[in-house]
Amino acid sequence: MDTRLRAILPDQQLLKFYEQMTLCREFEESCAEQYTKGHITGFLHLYSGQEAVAVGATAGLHPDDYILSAYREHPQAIVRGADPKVVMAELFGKATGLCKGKGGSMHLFEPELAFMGGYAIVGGQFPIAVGLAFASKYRREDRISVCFFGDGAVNQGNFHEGLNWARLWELPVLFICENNFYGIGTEVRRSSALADIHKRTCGYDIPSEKVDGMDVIAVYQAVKHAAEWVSGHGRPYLIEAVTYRFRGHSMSDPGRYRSPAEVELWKERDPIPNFARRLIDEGIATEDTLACMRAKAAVLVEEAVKFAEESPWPEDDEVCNDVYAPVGEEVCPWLK
Amino acid sequence: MDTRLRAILPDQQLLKFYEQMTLCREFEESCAEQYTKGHITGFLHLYSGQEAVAVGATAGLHPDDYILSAYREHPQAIVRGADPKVVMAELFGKATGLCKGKGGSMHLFEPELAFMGGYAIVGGQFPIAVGLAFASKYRREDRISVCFFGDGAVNQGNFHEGLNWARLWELPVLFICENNFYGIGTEVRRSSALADIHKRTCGYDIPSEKVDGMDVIAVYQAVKHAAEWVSGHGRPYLIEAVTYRFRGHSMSDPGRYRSPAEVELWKERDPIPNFARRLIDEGIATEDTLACMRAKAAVLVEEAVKFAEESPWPEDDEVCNDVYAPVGEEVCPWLK
Amino acid sequence: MAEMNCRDALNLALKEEMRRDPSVVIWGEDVALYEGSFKVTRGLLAEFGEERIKDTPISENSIIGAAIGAAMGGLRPVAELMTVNFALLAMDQIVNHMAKIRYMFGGKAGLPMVVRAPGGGGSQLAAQHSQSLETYFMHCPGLYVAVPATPADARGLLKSAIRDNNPVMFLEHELLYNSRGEVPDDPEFTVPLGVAEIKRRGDDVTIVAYSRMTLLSLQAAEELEKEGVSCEVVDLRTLAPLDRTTFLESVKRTSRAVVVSECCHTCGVGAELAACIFENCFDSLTAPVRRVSGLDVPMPYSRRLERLCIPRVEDIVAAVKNVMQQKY
Amino acid sequence: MAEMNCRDALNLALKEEMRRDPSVVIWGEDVALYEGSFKVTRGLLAEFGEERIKDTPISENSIIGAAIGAAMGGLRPVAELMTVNFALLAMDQIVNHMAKIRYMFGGKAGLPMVVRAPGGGGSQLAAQHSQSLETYFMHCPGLYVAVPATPADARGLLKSAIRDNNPVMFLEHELLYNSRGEVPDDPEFTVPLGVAEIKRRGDDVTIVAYSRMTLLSLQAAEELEKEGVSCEVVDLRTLAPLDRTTFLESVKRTSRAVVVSECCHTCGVGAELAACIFENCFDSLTAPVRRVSGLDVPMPYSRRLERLCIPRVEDIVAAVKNVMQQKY
Ligand SMILES: Cc1ncc(C[n+]2csc(CCOP(=O)(O)OP(=O)(O)O)c2C)c(N)n1
Ligand SMILES: Cc1ncc(C[n+]2csc(CCOP(=O)(O)OP(=O)(O)O)c2C)c(N)n1
Ligand SMILES: [Mg+2]
Ligand SMILES: [Mg+2]
Repeated sequence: MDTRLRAILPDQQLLKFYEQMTLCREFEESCAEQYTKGHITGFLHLYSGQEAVAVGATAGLHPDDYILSAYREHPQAIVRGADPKVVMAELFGKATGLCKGKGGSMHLFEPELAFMGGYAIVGGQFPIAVGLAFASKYRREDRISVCFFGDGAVNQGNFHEGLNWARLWELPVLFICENNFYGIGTEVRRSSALADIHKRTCGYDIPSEKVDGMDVIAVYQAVKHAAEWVSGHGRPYLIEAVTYRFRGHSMSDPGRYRSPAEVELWKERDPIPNFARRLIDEGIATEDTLACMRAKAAVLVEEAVKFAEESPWPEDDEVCNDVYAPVGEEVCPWLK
Repeated sequence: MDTRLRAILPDQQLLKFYEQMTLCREFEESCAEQYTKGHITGFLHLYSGQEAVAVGATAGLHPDDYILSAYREHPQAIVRGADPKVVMAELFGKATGLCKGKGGSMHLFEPELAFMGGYAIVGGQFPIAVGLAFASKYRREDRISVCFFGDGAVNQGNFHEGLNWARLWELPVLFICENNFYGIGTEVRRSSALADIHKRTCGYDIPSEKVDGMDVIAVYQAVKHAAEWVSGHGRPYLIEAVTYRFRGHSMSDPGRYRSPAEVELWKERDPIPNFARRLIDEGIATEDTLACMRAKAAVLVEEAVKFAEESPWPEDDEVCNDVYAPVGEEVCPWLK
Repeated sequence: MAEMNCRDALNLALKEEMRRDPSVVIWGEDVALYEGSFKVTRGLLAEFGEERIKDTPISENSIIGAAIGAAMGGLRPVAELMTVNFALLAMDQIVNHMAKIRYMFGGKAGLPMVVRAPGGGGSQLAAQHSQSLETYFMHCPGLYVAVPATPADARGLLKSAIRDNNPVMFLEHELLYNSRGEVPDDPEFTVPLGVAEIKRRGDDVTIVAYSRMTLLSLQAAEELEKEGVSCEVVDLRTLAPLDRTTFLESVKRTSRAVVVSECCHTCGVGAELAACIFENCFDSLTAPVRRVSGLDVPMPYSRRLERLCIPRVEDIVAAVKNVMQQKY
Repeated sequence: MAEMNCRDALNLALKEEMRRDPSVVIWGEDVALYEGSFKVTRGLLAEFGEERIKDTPISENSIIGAAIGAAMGGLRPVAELMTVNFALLAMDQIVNHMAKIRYMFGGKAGLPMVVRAPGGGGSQLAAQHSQSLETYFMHCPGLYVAVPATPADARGLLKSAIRDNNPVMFLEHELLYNSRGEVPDDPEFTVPLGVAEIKRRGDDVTIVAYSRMTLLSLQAAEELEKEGVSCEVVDLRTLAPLDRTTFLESVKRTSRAVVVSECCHTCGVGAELAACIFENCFDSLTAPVRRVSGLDVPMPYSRRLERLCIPRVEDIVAAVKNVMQQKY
C-alpha cells in the first residue's frame, strides 16, 4: 500500500490540515496568554498536542454530521468552521461571542455548523449524541452523530448506557475517545479496569479500533472509514485516538503527576512539526509555505483577540434572556 | 465425572435444598393470597420459579458473606435465615416486621444475618455492594459481597460503574444476575445490545459464566466455586443464572407479553418437582418424605400469616422515629 | 363534554398530538408493548408503530438525554419516566442539561420536549417509590413544571406542553389516574401553561393547591362550607411558570391563606407559596398563612404510618379552622 | 488560636479525624495523588497511604453508593464530590439511598458518612459548574447539611460530621477556601451540628445567612452600622438540623429580618427561612421579611452577567434599608 501523502489526498487538502492544526495551536496558546492577562476567566482547558484528532476527524466527516464534544473543544468548533473571532469573544465573555458570552470556553455551540455543543459534565454528551442520531434516522437525514470524549469519561454510567442504546436502536453514532491518558491527574490505568479503551465495546457488539491520534492522516483515514461504516450500517462504532495534551488539565493545573521525561517524549511526537516534516520530505510544501501559513494563523488569532477586546460586554438585562423560549420562536431553524 | 447428587453433597444438605425451595414457594404463593385479601399492599414481586437460585446460591456462600438484592427478595432473606413470621409481618406492615413495617416487601434487611437489604431502585445495590466489599477488605474480614440483580438492571449506568470499580480496586464482589428474560414487560433482547449477559463483563477483565438457574445443584456448584475464586483472588466474578418467573412482574401484571406456550415450557422446568424427581430417583428421599416436608412448609407459612395477622400495627409516633440516628447509638453492632 | 378519567384524558392528548404532528415521538420503559406501567400509553404502539412509540432500556439518565438530543435534532419527544422517583437517576440530564442548554448556548437551542412522570404517595410503595419531587424542578430555572389535578387540565396541559418550545416536567399523580371528570370535546382544547384556575369561589380563606391536593382541598372546602366557612380554592396547574397574580389577588381579597402540597415540608413548594403570600399580602393578612404539607420523613410502607405522612382532608380542614380563629 | 484559611482548617480536620479513628477513609476524584482539585486533601496520601486515601473513577453515583456500603460495613467514609454540581449524577444514591436506608430498614442501619462537596458561583464557571444545590439536600429528610462560613466552623463542623452517625452533606464554598480566620488550637474542638451562631449582635434587624453569604452579611452590617442601622447576623452553620430557635428569637427581638442565600430564589432555602419567620414571628414583625437570593437563571459565564446573579453586599444593604423603611 502506498503510504505517501499524495497517494491519500490532494495537496490542497494536506496543506489545509497543516493550516488548521497550526491555527488551533496558535489559538490555544493565545488563550493561555489571555487567561494570564485576566481576559479569559473561569476554567480554561487547552487542546495543544491533540490537534491531529480534531483536524483529521473533522476532515473525515460530512459537514452535516453532528459533532458533540466536552469542554476542551475550541479547536473542534473552529475546525468545523466557527469564526475564531467569535469564539475568542465568547471566551472573553463578550456580547459578540458565539453564545453571547453566556457559555464561555466550555460551552461552544453552533448548530448552523452542526456543531452541537461543548459539555462540561463529564459524559453528559453521550445520551444527547444518541438522541440526535435518533432524530436524524427518524427524519431520514443522511448524517451521523459524532461524540468526542476523554479517557476519563468512559467510567461514567452514561458511556455504558449510550453504547448499549445506540447499538440496540441501531443508531448512527461514531464515538471518538481522545485518550490522552489522563483525567485531570488520574492516569487511565488508575481509573479503568481495562485501560485499552477501544476494547470496552466488546460487551455491546460494537466494532472499534485504536488509531494514532498524533498522526492527522491516520485519524483522517480511520474516521472517514468509520463514518462511512456507521452511515452504511446504521450502527455505532468507536475509535480510540491515542494522543496527549501538552499542557496541564486546565490553566490552574501545574501537571506534577506527569514526569518531565514523559511529557518530552510526547512532545517529540507533536503532530504539527512531524506533519510539516512529511509535507516537506514528500515535496508537498516548502519550509517557506509553511512559515507563511503559520504567520497567517498568527494574524488570524491576533485579529480574534483584538475583536474580542474591542467587543462590548453584554447588557445587564441580557442576564434574564434565554432562560425560556419566547412564544412562537421557530424551532431548529438550521434544519430548514 | 460423577453427577449423581450423593457424589456432590450429603443427603441432609440435599433435603434441605428441597425443604428451602418448598418453603420459598409456599411463602410466595401465600403472599399472593394475602395480597388478594388486601393484607399485603403496595408492590409485591414474587419469586416463584426462581427458587433454585436463592437456595443454591446461599448454600454456596459462607454465612458471613454479605448478600444484597433487589425487590424480589423474600426468599433470599428467608433462605439466609430470616424468620418467615417476621418477614410476613413486615409485608403486612406490622410493628413486629423485620423493619418495623417501614420497609415492606421491597426492603427487607437483617444485618445480623449479613443480609444487607432489598433495594427497589433498579441497580441501586451495585455500588453499595462494592462499598461493603471494600469495608471487608479494609477490615481484613474474610467475606465477600454478593450482589443479586435482574437482567433489566444491566443497562443501568451503575452496573458498568460497579463492575469497573470492583475490578479496579480488586474487591471481592460476586455479581449474580438472575436472568429471567424480562424486565417487567421488556424482553432482554429488546433492552440489551448483547443479550448474553455474562459476556458483558469482557470490557472489565472480569471472569463470568452462565449457569442453569432452574437447577439448584448447578447453581450451588457454580456459586460455591465462584465465591471461593472471588475470596481467593480478591477480585470480582459474575454469574448469569438463567431462570424464569412463573408469575407476572408484580401482582398487578397480567403478563400478556409472554405466550402461554413459553410459560408452560418453563413450568416444565420448575426447579422444585424436577429436583424432587432426582431425589426420589436416586433414592435420597421417598415421595412421603417430600410430602411431609411440603406439609411442614405449609404449616410454617400458615403460622407466619397468623403471626402477621395478630401482630399490632406500629404506633403513630413511630412515623418520626428512625429518620436520624440518636446520639451515642452504636454503629454496626452486628460486627462486634 | 365527555366524562373520563385522567388516564384516558392523557392518553387522548398523546394520541391527538401525535396525529397532529409527526415529529412527536414517545419513549420510556415499557411504554410500547406493555402500554405503560399505568397504561397511559395504551393503544399507541398499535396506532403509531415502533418508530414513534419506543421501549427503552432501564437507563433513566439516557432516557432524558436522548430526548434532549432528539429535541435538538428536530423532534418533539415525550419521554416517560416510569415514576418520578427515577428522575433522581436523571437529575444530571434534567438539571445540568435540559434546563440549562438553551441559556448556556446563548439562546440558540430550543428544547421542545416533555418529560412525563407519575409520582406521589398513598399506595404503600415505601420510601423509594412514593416521592413528590416537584420542588426540585420548581427550584431549577429553565424548566416548566405542570401538575394537573383534573382530567380536563391533564389533557389541556399535556397538549400545551407538547406544543411548547420549552422543556416541561409533566408530573402526574398516581392516585389521580382513575379520577374522573368532564373533558371538553374540542380536539384543539388546550390549557395554557402558567395560568392558575380558581376551582371554587369563596370569601373567607384562600386555599392554594395543585395536583391531588386540589381535590382534597375542594373536599375540605365542601366540609367547611357546612360549618359556615367559605373557601376559595386556587389550583396552580403549573408550578413554573407560577401564576402568582391569581393566588395573591385571591388572598388579598379573603385575607387568609392555607397552602397545601404533598411534598416534604421543609424547603418545599409550600414554603415558596407561603413566603410569596407573606411578602406580597402582608398588610391584607388577618392571620399567618398556614402550610399543610407532607411530613419530613422518608415514606414508610405500613399503611398505618403512611397515612400520617400525606396531607388529608382533615388536615386541610384543621388548618383552615386555625387561620379562621387567629386574629391579628 | 491560629490564623488559617478554610482549606487548611478542613485539611486539619481531616487529618485529625483520620489519626483519631482508623475507620475513617477518604475517596473521590483526584483526592489522593493530585491532592484534591481544591487541594483540601493535601498531604493525606503521604501520611495515610493508598488504602485510606483513594482516587476513584469519574463515577459519581458510585462514589456515594460505595461510601454507603462502606459505612454499612463498619467504616466512616468521607466521600468527596469534586464539586456539588456533580451531585446531580449521584442524586439517586444520595436521595433514594443515603437519606432513606436507615428509615426504610427500620432503623437497623446507621450511615456514619460525610459527603464533601465544594460549590457556589463567582468564578465564571458557567451554568454547569456554578450551582448552589443546598435546597435539594435540605428538602430531603434523612440528611444533615453543613454549610460553614469560617475556618473555625469549617474545622469544627467537619469533625462533628465525621464523628456523627448520620449521613452529612458537607457543602464548602469554593470562594471561601482562601478566606482566613482564627481557629482554636484544641484538637478536640468541634462545632455541634444544628446550632446556629450569632456572628454579630444587633438590635434593629436580623440577617439570617449561611456559608459565604454570612461573610457578605457581616460586611453589609459593617456598612449599615455607619449609617446607624444595627444588624444582628445569624449564621445557620447547618441547614439540617435547622436551628430555628436562634434566628426566631433574634427576629422576635429585632422585629425585622432579611434572609440571604446564594441558591436560586424560587423554592430555595430563603423561602423556608422566610416562611418560618413569618409563621412564627408574625406579631413581632414590623416589616415583611425580605429574601436576598440568587437570580432564577442558569449561571452565565461572562463576569459582567455573573455578578448580577449572586447576592452582593450592596443587595443585602438595600434589603436591610428596605425593611427598615417599611412600617406596619
Ligand atoms: C460529572 C463530572 N465529574 C467530574 C468533573 C470534573 N472533571 C472535569 S474534567 C475531568 C477529567 C476528564 O478527563 P478526560 O475525560 O480524560 O478528558 P480530558 O480532560 O483528558 O480531555 C474531571 C474529573 C466533571 N466536569 N464532570
Ligand atoms: C431506576 C428504576 N427504574 C425503573 C424501575 C421500575 N422497575 C421496577 S422492576 C423493573 C424491571 C427490572 O427487571 P429485572 O432487573 O430483570 O428484574 P426482575 O423484575 O426480572 O426480577 C423496572 C423497570 C425501578 N424500580 N427503578
Ligand atoms: Mg483524558
Ligand atoms: Mg428480569
